[in-house]
Amino acid sequence: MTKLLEREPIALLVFSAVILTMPIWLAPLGANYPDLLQKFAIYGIFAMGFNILFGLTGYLSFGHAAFLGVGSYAAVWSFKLFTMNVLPAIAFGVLFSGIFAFLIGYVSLRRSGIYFSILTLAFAQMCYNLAYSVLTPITNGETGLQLTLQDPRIIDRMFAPAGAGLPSTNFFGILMSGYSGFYFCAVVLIICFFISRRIFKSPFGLTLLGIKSNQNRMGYTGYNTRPYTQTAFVISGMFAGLAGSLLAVTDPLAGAERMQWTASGEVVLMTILGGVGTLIGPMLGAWLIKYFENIFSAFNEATLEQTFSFLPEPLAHAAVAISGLFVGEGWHLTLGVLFMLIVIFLPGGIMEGWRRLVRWIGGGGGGKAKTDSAAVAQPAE
Amino acid sequence: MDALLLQFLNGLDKGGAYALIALGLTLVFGTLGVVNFAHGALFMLGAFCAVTFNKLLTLEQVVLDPEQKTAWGTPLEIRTPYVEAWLGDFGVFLVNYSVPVSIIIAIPVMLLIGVVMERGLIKYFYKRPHADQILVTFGLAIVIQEIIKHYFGANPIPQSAPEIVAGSANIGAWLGLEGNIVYPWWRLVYFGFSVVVIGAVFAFLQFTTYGMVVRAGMRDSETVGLLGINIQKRFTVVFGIAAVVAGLAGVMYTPILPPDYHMGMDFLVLSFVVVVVGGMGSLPGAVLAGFLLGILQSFASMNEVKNIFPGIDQIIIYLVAVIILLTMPRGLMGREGVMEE
Amino acid sequence: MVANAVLHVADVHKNFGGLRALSDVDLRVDEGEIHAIIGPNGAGKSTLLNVCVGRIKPDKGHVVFDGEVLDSHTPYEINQLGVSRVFQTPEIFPDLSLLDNVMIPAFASRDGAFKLRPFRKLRLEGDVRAEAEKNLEDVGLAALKDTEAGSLSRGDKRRLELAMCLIQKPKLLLLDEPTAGMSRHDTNRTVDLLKTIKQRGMTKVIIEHDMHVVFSLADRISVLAQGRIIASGKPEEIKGNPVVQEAYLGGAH
Amino acid sequence: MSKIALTRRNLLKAGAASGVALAAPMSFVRGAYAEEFCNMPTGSTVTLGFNVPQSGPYADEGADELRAYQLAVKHLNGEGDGGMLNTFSSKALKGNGILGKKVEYVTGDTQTKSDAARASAKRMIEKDGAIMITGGSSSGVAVAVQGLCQENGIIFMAGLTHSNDTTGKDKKRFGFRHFFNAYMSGQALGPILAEELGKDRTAYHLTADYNWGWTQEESIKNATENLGWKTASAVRTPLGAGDFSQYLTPVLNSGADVLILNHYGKDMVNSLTQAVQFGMRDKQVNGKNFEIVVPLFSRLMAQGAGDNIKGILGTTNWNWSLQDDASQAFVKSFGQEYGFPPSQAAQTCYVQALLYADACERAGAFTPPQVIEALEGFEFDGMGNGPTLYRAADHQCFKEVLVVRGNQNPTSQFDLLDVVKIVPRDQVTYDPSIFGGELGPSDVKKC
Repeated sequence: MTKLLEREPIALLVFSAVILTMPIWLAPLGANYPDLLQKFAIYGIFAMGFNILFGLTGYLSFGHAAFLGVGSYAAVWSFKLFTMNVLPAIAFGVLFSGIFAFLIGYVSLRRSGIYFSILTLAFAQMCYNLAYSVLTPITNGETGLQLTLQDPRIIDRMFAPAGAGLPSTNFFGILMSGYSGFYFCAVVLIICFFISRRIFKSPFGLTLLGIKSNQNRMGYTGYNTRPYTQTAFVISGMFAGLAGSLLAVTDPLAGAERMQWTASGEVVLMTILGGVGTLIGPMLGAWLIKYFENIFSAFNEATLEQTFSFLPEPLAHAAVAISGLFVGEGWHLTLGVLFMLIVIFLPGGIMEGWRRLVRWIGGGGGGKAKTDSAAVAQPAE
Repeated sequence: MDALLLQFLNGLDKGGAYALIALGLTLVFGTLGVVNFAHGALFMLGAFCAVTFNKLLTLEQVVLDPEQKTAWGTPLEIRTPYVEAWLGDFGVFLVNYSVPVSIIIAIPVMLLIGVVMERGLIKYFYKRPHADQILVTFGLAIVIQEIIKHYFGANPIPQSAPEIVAGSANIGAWLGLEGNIVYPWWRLVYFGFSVVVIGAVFAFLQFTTYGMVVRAGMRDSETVGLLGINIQKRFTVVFGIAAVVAGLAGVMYTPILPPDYHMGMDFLVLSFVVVVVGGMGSLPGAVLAGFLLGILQSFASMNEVKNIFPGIDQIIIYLVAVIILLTMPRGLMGREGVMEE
Repeated sequence: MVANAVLHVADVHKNFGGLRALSDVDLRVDEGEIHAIIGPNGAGKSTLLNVCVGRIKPDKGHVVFDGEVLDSHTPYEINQLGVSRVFQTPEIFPDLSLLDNVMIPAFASRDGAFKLRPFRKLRLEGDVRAEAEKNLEDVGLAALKDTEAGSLSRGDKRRLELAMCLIQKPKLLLLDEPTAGMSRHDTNRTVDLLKTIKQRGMTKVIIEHDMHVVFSLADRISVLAQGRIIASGKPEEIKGNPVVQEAYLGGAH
Repeated sequence: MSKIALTRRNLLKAGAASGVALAAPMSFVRGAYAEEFCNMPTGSTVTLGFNVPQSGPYADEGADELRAYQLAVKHLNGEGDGGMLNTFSSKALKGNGILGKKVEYVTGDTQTKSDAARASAKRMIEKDGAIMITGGSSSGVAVAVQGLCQENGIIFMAGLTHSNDTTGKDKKRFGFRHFFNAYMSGQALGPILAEELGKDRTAYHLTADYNWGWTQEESIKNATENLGWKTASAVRTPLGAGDFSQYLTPVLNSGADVLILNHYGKDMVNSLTQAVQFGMRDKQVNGKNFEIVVPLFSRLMAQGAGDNIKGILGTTNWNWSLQDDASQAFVKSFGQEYGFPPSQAAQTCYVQALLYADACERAGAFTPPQVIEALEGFEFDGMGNGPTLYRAADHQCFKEVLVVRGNQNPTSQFDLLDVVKIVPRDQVTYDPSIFGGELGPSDVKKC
């Protein structure tokens, strides 16, 4: 099976099928509503892009949320100034985040290791702090940049007068809310998966892995590593900008806290949780975190009592009391415990668990050692 | 002039706090090489040592008075703190001095927490990639926070400084200057305290044989290990010291900043910035960077400066960090090869 | 004579703090020859190689490679000119497979220092793969091509690094103690390997302690002591040179 | 031109059709067929969405809001003692749910972040079928969720939000606010300040550097300057600064004799604590006692600030020590349920839930436009704030505002605020046009 997945058309087909049927197979988990599905797709893109930098070059950026924010702001401004069509918004989002990534990357990549991380963190925090306060005319600060009835929307106005209410984002008429919004994001995610897969399996990707493994050697091997890391940084920043603009596409609001260090930290956690350097691990990590954030926080005493109503009363009370610690306002606790359990028992994240599962199912056959080493050499899918 | 003097004092005070928090972090992060995202949580735990001690001291005997009713109709509770009831004046004294006195409790408690953390968890992560360290310590930080939140709530819990140092000192009068140059006593105490703790940590590492072995081990643990010295045990001690330093910083900060469960996270990023600006693996660097950033932040917040550069006080720390890291490749006093990959 | 010198280290001085690492070093390596540099520990041999690959800039003097003065060249530019180096402690890509380890340098010599083709499929690079496999076979590591390089023995890592350099077909190959820490058996295999490559017309500079290796390989030998070249010549000339014996026996103590 | 418009319309149609086609396989997941409006309750129950901060700095406030909502649901369903249902001037609610449908609820965590709050509200709308969203503990969140609700045709009953923008610049047809705002704080506080501190005062503002802080600074500044006060300086402080010492030191030498802290939550707790440590409470400037004013107070903040709050003036929406029947009834039923009195956030949330239910009853339907109509211009009493008007022009409630002072001799850990004056509604009423903004349409929307 793993062999088959190595082939590009099959990998793409399987991936697309899994993504597009999410509304069906996520139903038993209670996660099949449009907003969460959109978030799954969007944060999947964000994490996948982050992984191109962190997973391939080993440079740990702690300021990637800045690009997410820039992408969102650019997209919302495109909605405000030009048109509610999402294509220009996405184009602007990717373009501006690319420019930001180029500039921040150009400066930050002069240093490596922790010094690089802190430089990116500093830039992102400056973006956040300024966006929250001084740059309010551009970002609308705390409230977040929103559409208003007074927006010019030049291009839309050329075709039709303004309606009474706020217009919705659309892709040539298809509204970008609800399921159509999810399918749009899903298609973008599939494209991103394709791009990311190609990069992973190209000489360029191999070069980046070389930089991660031994940057010193790369120099004596004739590589000018800066343009490589710079390119990876920009690509990864553009993925983040794309994710940011998709956030605005599905919900036209851009808030400053999207750029805060906690948001940057979140994508780092998603990537590590899923499996650094694996193709789809980061996306799985993103799903897991978003799932906990949206579903576990929604449980309250009433729902718990319902869940445990089949138990005899004293038992049900105890069950509600104990599980109540981990859901609702305690959802952070569950997340924290999960982080620790995964990193302790599955070093290498969810994908490591997957690999172990595959190996376990495959039984201790002759091919065991071989697939193992292949998995290390070529990040598994 | 007095404005500058006061801002300089603010800078020293802030710097003391930053240096103290960063010092503990640089011990584990800069020297043991563990990216410890739970360091903020240690700071917070220290603060809650003070809170817990105060709560214990003010535990109240509750007597229900059926004669009187509350606004919602239940019997009125009459509360008397046990300590005051049993110990009289000494009890009152204890409550008054609960913050400084809780240092005595915080040291063993934080040492224990640090050692347990290192032996139970961090020990297994020395050789693991930094990514794994980030995930596990972040998870730990969240768990600690949530436990504290469960027991103490999310609202800040005020702690007061002892009455004798509750007010402010008239520094202007000491220096013979005109105007209202006053500064809170407690902040002066905090500054002095941070200097003492920093000095103690340096003295321990510099002048005791134990400290010397630890310092050698930080530079080259393999060689020291070959010499037949149990470097693992020393690392545990270093971690314990880091936890104590962070905890003490937290204890003494409570009168300035009423502690809540999230205060650790608020300081986490800042402490990483301070450590890295100081240079990885350098204790003096972390202290220097703490004071530098504290002082610059104070001056950047002056109206005169803000009028020229709006919003400069919001970003000054990060701006300085960027400038320093770009002009000095390894921060102020960093050692070559520490976490540069 | 000058036209034949592939590498010319001209009057190079290098101080570290107060320590004089190299002084007045003048060295010519002719095309196609194997030039060994020997000398006691701390004589400045590795510093000399570091100067040649651009890791260290000399305080005075120049390094001229293939007619080009390497004053402001970075290590990757020097490599692109045709200088590859095997390090004293193996510098490989420990997280990657042996095949990848060898393919990376192959791409560097084919595509230059930077070429952006992020969507080209690695699978389509059959030529490079075949070449890499051949090179691995040359050093006797073909069977291990899918293993992670970090798990190799020290000797195998060295051979891998050699393959990584050889696939670049450098004009000049610098070898820093290629057999150090190897068993006698491995050393012999390496010497045999180096001998076979000799036929490819690659110029080599070898730093080596093992005199057996030096005398079975080298066309010419230079002796470095206390940062100076004290003797230079054919192996038989060096063997009987009293200054060399003095440096090795007397100077070292 | 018209041709282009025509083709565009066709394009729209085609696009919509393909959108439907894409979504079609999903329609079996949600029976969205016969709906007249988004989340129309079809069964025997109606679902409300309580979107409160459960993590982050306002988690305790959020917990209190949730308690109030749960109590409100109980009372609406006819359980418990009925609380303010008994004192409410409108008698439409009968204690049998809303329009005969039992009230159920879902909860979510706003994290006090616009993104998280919107995600949580969307979950309630898309997954849980909530017909109304309520709650929240900051203006940024309120404005963000209000915008979302407008787009989805869901009514939003704001929780604690004090910025003028919520019912000013960013007001929405589907959004309603019971809580008072910064402008009203200024109007209420101004005369009391003049009365208590004199008219010859110079104020120094420390303001949290974001929208809410700015609107409050402006409101208080205008109100005090109209009374003859001068403003020495207004300094912006970063959100979550923690240590405010660098902003506090210049205050004493600025010639100001009043410090106004336009901070909320943790920022306020910290800045007030530190200001008191700087000895500002016991200083004399210009021959007058130096004073600190905190325009927006809450009991939870007062708890966080401890003794430092004693004697400090401010305003609040409601306090449990009020002696009117409605407040007493609410305190009684909340206190019996949870063992301590409710906060102002709890009161506003409880009232909002009741008001929504009542509006549905009076409208005789859940249809949002009708409910909106029932709420607009609604005049009521018996909810603890005296006679109150839900103004149609901006969906802001106009009612009494409390000017309070930190209690010098608290009798319990909850008895932290003394009501100095109950400022009548007329004094805080303003012209809705001063803040601009547009409510927008009240069209029925389907999900």
